[in-house]
Amino acid sequence: MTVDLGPVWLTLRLAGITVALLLLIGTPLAWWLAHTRTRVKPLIEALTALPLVLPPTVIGFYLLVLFAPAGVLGEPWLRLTGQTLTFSFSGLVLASMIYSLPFVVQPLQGAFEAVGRGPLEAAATLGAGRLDAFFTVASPLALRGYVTACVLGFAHTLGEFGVVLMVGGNIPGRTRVISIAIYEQVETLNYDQAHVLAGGLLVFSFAVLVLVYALNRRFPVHAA
Amino acid sequence: MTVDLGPVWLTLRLAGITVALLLLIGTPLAWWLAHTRTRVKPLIEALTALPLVLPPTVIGFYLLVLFAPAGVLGEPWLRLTGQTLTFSFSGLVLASMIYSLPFVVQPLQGAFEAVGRGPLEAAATLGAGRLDAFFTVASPLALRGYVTACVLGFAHTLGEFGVVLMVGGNIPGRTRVISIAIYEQVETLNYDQAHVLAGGLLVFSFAVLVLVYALNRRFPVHAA
Amino acid sequence: MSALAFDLSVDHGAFAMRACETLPLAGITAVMGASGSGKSTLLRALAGLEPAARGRVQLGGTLLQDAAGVRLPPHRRGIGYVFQDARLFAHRGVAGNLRYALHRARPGADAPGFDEVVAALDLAPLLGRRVGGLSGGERQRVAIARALLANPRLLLLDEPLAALDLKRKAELLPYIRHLPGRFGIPLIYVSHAVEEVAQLADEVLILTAGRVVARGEVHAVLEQPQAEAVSGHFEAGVLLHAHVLGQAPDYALTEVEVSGQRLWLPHIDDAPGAPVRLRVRARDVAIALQRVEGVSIRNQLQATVLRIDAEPASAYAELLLALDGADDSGPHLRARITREAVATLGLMVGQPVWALIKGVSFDRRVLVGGQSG
Amino acid sequence: MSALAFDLSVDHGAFAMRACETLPLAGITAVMGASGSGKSTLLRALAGLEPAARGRVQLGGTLLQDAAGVRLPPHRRGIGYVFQDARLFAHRGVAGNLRYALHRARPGADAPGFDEVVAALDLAPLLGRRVGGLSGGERQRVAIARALLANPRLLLLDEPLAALDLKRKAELLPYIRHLPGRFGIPLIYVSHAVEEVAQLADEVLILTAGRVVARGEVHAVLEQPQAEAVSGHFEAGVLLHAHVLGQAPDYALTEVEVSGQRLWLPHIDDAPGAPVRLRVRARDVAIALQRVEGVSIRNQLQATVLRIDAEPASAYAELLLALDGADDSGPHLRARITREAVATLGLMVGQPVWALIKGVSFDRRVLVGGQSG
Amino acid sequence: DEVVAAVAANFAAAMARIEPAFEQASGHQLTVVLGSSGKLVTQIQQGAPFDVLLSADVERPDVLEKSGLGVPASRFTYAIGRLALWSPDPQAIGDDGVAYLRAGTFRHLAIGNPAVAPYGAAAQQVLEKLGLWAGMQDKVVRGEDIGQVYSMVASGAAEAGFVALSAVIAGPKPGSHWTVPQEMYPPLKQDAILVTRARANPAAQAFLAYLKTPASRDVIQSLGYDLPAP
Ligand SMILES: Nc1ncnc2c1ncn2[C@@H]1O[C@H](COP(=O)(O)OP(=O)(O)OP(=O)(O)O)[C@@H](O)[C@H]1O
Ligand SMILES: Nc1ncnc2c1ncn2[C@@H]1O[C@H](COP(=O)(O)OP(=O)(O)OP(=O)(O)O)[C@@H](O)[C@H]1O
Ligand code: MOO
Ligand SMILES: [Mg+2]
Ligand SMILES: [Mg+2]
Repeated sequence: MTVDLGPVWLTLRLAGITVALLLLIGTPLAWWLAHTRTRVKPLIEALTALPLVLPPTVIGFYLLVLFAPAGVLGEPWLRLTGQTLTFSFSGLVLASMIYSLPFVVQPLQGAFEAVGRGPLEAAATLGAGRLDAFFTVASPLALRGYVTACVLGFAHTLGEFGVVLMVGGNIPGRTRVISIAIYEQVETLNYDQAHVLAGGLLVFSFAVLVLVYALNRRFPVHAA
Repeated sequence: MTVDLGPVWLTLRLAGITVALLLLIGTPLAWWLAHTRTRVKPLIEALTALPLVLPPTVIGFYLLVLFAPAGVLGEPWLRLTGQTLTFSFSGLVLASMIYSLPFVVQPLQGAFEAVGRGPLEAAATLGAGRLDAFFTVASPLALRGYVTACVLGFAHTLGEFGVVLMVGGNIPGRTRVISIAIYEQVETLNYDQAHVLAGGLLVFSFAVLVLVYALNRRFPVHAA
Repeated sequence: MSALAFDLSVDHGAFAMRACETLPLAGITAVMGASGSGKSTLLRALAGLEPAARGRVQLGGTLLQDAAGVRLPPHRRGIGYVFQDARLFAHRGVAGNLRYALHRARPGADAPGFDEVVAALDLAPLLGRRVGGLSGGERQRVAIARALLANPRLLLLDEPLAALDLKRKAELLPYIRHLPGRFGIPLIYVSHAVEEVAQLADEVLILTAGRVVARGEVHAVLEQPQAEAVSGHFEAGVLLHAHVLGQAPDYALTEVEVSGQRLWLPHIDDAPGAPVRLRVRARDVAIALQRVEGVSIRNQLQATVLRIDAEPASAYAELLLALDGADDSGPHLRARITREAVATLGLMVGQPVWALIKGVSFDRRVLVGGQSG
Repeated sequence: MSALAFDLSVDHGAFAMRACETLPLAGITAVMGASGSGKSTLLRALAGLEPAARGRVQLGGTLLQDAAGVRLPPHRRGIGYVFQDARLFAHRGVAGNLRYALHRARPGADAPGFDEVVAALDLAPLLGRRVGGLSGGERQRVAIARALLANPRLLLLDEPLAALDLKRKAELLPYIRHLPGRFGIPLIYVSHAVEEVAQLADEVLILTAGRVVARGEVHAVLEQPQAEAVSGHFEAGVLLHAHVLGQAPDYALTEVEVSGQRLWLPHIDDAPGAPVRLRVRARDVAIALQRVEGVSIRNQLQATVLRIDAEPASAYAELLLALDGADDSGPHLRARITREAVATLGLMVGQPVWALIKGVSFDRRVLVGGQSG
Repeated sequence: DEVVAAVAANFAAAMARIEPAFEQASGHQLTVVLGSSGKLVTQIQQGAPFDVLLSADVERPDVLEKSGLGVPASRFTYAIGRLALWSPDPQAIGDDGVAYLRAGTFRHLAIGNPAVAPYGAAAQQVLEKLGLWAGMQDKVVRGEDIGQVYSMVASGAAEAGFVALSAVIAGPKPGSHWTVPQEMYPPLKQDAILVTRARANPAAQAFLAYLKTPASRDVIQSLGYDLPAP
């Protein structure tokens, strides 16, 4: 019994890139949400959580419409890059990002709120500019929030399925991720293969998670 | 065009019961994780996050095997209740709980860690027992964590699909929740119906989320 | 009131505490010691908040914890705590914080009442406030009130007045002083301020690097060099036990007697015969060769020089004086004068002198209600 | 050194602050006031940390904020801050906290060096520690060191010594006192302790309910009733400007001159002619009708009674005295004696008297280096 | 009596019309559970309360039969699917679908996942027969079932796709299509089987019998399926 490792690498790449980009986008968004006093904050927060609510295949369907070459997002993308957003790795990344956004933003926002203004004020009076204070004080103090965000975001992208299937089109080597591969084995009643893939994914994920959480213990908790 | 509201009520009931039970189970678990000093903590944390990693249909598959009348969980359940766990509402609740566990436990754990020991020690010296202090100090201080846990847990159960489909079997009135109903409309090419259902779900969820987040603003943030 | 007996050790790696004492808890026990000497650690261990604390604690008839595994949880110890940081509940307003304690108060007929405590700590204007915007001192007052309202068997206060201004401090001190008498709540009180301690405490316990280096009646301990290490030389002095003789209402003065000699103090409302405690600082005592007339210093006591400790590096010498009419052990005075004065006056051990105590250096604040001492 | 000019208002609903001052910043400016009077709020507004603060702040030549919308962010103001709660960074150890400041220090040849600051605050034993287990006083010392290492243009200290024991306080005070001279860093210093303020400050500013009710040279302000409201009557007194005359090395005494009269103080290391500042508390001054011989009180000054304020409810009266040889505005003394003594000695306004100042009540601690005053 | 029918998704449109007719004719209660054939079989293996399975292929009912979960004698072919190349653009596909395929002006062509969906396997065979399969790998996208393939095309993400003819007929967008000649792929026989647990369920038997009635056969044929000779 040989196992095709292609989907595994693809999945790891997808999850890695998705989480990296989400951290990049999610950090300022979460920061803003944690510190803003605007009235529209609840609206933005609700919007951020919305991807959770719809079934993945349904999100997949709507994203397909948005990403299609004539779609609101797909059309400019096609013009700019010459490539379609649907059925491409880029599209998959974008879809995963939309789908996993709440898992990154919510823990980060919570962590930033818990850090509060005190340490930032202290840093400012020591001459640290806003970015400096963010990187050297706020984010290390919010490290546990980052760990949670990474774990949830990464894991959710690993396990994501409906959206990826729909938007990605299951193209081997390009958009065929491991969840689809497992699904296929179950559907065709190849349970042995499915067990191997699922078991491998499980063991790998478990090991990564244990490692992350074990490291996490070393970070101080910043209680009130 | 008439819309069958059965799945909507069923879904709300499922999500409500799931979240309620998860809070009940997740609270002591999160509390324990936040305060324990045991070495196995990272293992338990990793286990808690594991349901995120596997694709829903795959989890569904394994739960199906576990829940089956001859399965490890299904067999005793059948003996005790006289009913099968698979393709029943109870089975759906259990499956949803397993699937949504991380969304409830992680925010709660984070919130409890942020509260820290200080306020609990203060409460104890005022004569508050452990349970008393938990309900009157720790949980109100962790209110934002509870809000996040409820929102993520509820929304995730609403949008859950693969697991429910596999374990529940799409039986009208019993296990056919709204996500499956929408999926089915898409599958059977009834796009109009699907748009109505999805739109309704979206608007309803958005309204609930905005409300929750707006209320959330009134709770104090407990910064370090 | 009951005794508190403990034999505790705490190991924090770089810092280790070991303390074994029996405190009478007959009022207020002060804990003094340099920063980092383990004062907070001791209090936490007594309250059951320090997981690393090993050993035995017994409060009155109740065994709170022992080496064999008994360990009463903090909320069952009936020990109140005012933390160095106030630790107010952020989800409740000021009034909510107070009511939290009130609802969980130990039952007791003479438990402190809400209005009474609010009035004593002047919290009425703050009752409607959230705790978020309170100033440092405001927070601490709320924390003290909260702890009182729980009506504990023993109240631990960890530098509760450090954040308060002197005026507020002066207002609160008498109230704290009377807590043991009024509500039957003994206090253990961490403080750096020897004045506060002299004014409040019956017993003092001094910690250095996790060990009790001195302990006993305020009187005795504050005269020891360990006390000076903590309180600074400037404030060194003695405590005198005295008895009320009578009143001079026109001048708001009270006459007291120490070993047969007479002193005038600002009025205190006690009947003749009542015992009072006086603190006399060494720096407030001057020496004269004869009784001095025509000066505002009314209190001049006859004494004999017992010892002269010159401090070669400084301008000062410290004299130990025996009050005439006292026995060997009995009330001593200290005087801190310049070495130059010692030389010019030709002071020698055994010499009879007059100790001039500037009347006003008996402040109402250094009078300690004698009822418990 | 430069001046700090501000015209600020802060509205917190129940509390409103309005302050418009120009401080010379020629050393140390103390801010005093009751708990909740707005001291922390003022400091936060100056540092740019108070979003609700409106108005204008100018530090030397730099406009930090104005009503028209200029608003320099806190990190560009070059203003250091030692917070009432220490606010150490929990993710860095003690050394890490210090280095954080060092790496961001304003450039400057005479910026405080790491080893120097560590030594001054005795932090060497704590350098390897995490900040979690530090005691209250330890935290505050680290916070002060950290603020110093950032080499600010102006350093704000919000009750930095409240958590320290007297000995540590006494060790730190001289260091703080010399910061302005040594590193060119002027300080604004919040404190409740009038002794600290007298010892440290050049200027004082007193806040009551968000308003500046008194401001000026320490000298002048501490004599005002507003100062008493904050510091408590017990510590009331005056500051005297004096000049060194000479030394008596055998007795470790220094002779100084005030308005032509002579006083002996514990040795200070200043050349003849150097100006010094002395604090004389009212309660340390006794009155005699003639010069008194044969007593240890060496410092007896000729003075004239200017005013007698009897306090009918208490045992005391307060006398205001003009030192002979001074002009009308010139150095005054206060004496606090019993009303009974006033009556017995027959004291009256205009009467010449001798003020007896107990030599030892000039403590090294109340000497302020005159170089910046 | 009640019968629960597990029905392959591609047959959903037909079932929508058959269900009321059957209930009226027989007086039995029919509950339809839609899903992919593979999932439905898995669920039956785990004890799902399904009485009959209408699969999209012949292999899966065979698996049931061999494992004793299906009643052997009950098995029959209830429909033969027809494959269609479809585009929502009415102009896109002319009479000659082969020409459209060869021209290759589309960016993406959606087919069912050959590993999972019989229609997908058929589509692959058609493309192989035309010699286009190898050259079209970067254009072919795979949906898990025929419903997904339809969605991919209907949304405009893929210009055309191989779907069930029944979907073109029942679907919301007629567009243009080319019915693939039957000789280009093996017949897409769809078998039904009685699940063992329902051996004695009269409603289940009645339903299977009803599928063979002319009324039912007319409906099935009207939706583009072929039928074996009765
Ligand atoms: N959890 C801990 N881990 C390591 N060291 C600790 C811990 N808790 C306290 N310490 C150390 O124990 C010593 C005593 O601390 P403690 O808080 O009892 O001091 P303290 O006497 O209350 O001082 P302060 O007057 O400054 O509050 C300090 O040096 C402190 O750093
Ligand atoms: N954000 C805020 N919202 C409402 N009130 C506030 C806020 N910040 C401060 N206050 C109030 O303003 C007043 C002044 O507070 P501030 O902290 O400046 O006092 P302080 O003089 O520093 O007192 P302390 O000596 O006790 O520290 C207090 O009554 C406080 O409750
Ligand atoms: O309905 Mo199917 O079995 O996926 O073609
Ligand atoms: Mg302490
Ligand atoms: Mg303050």
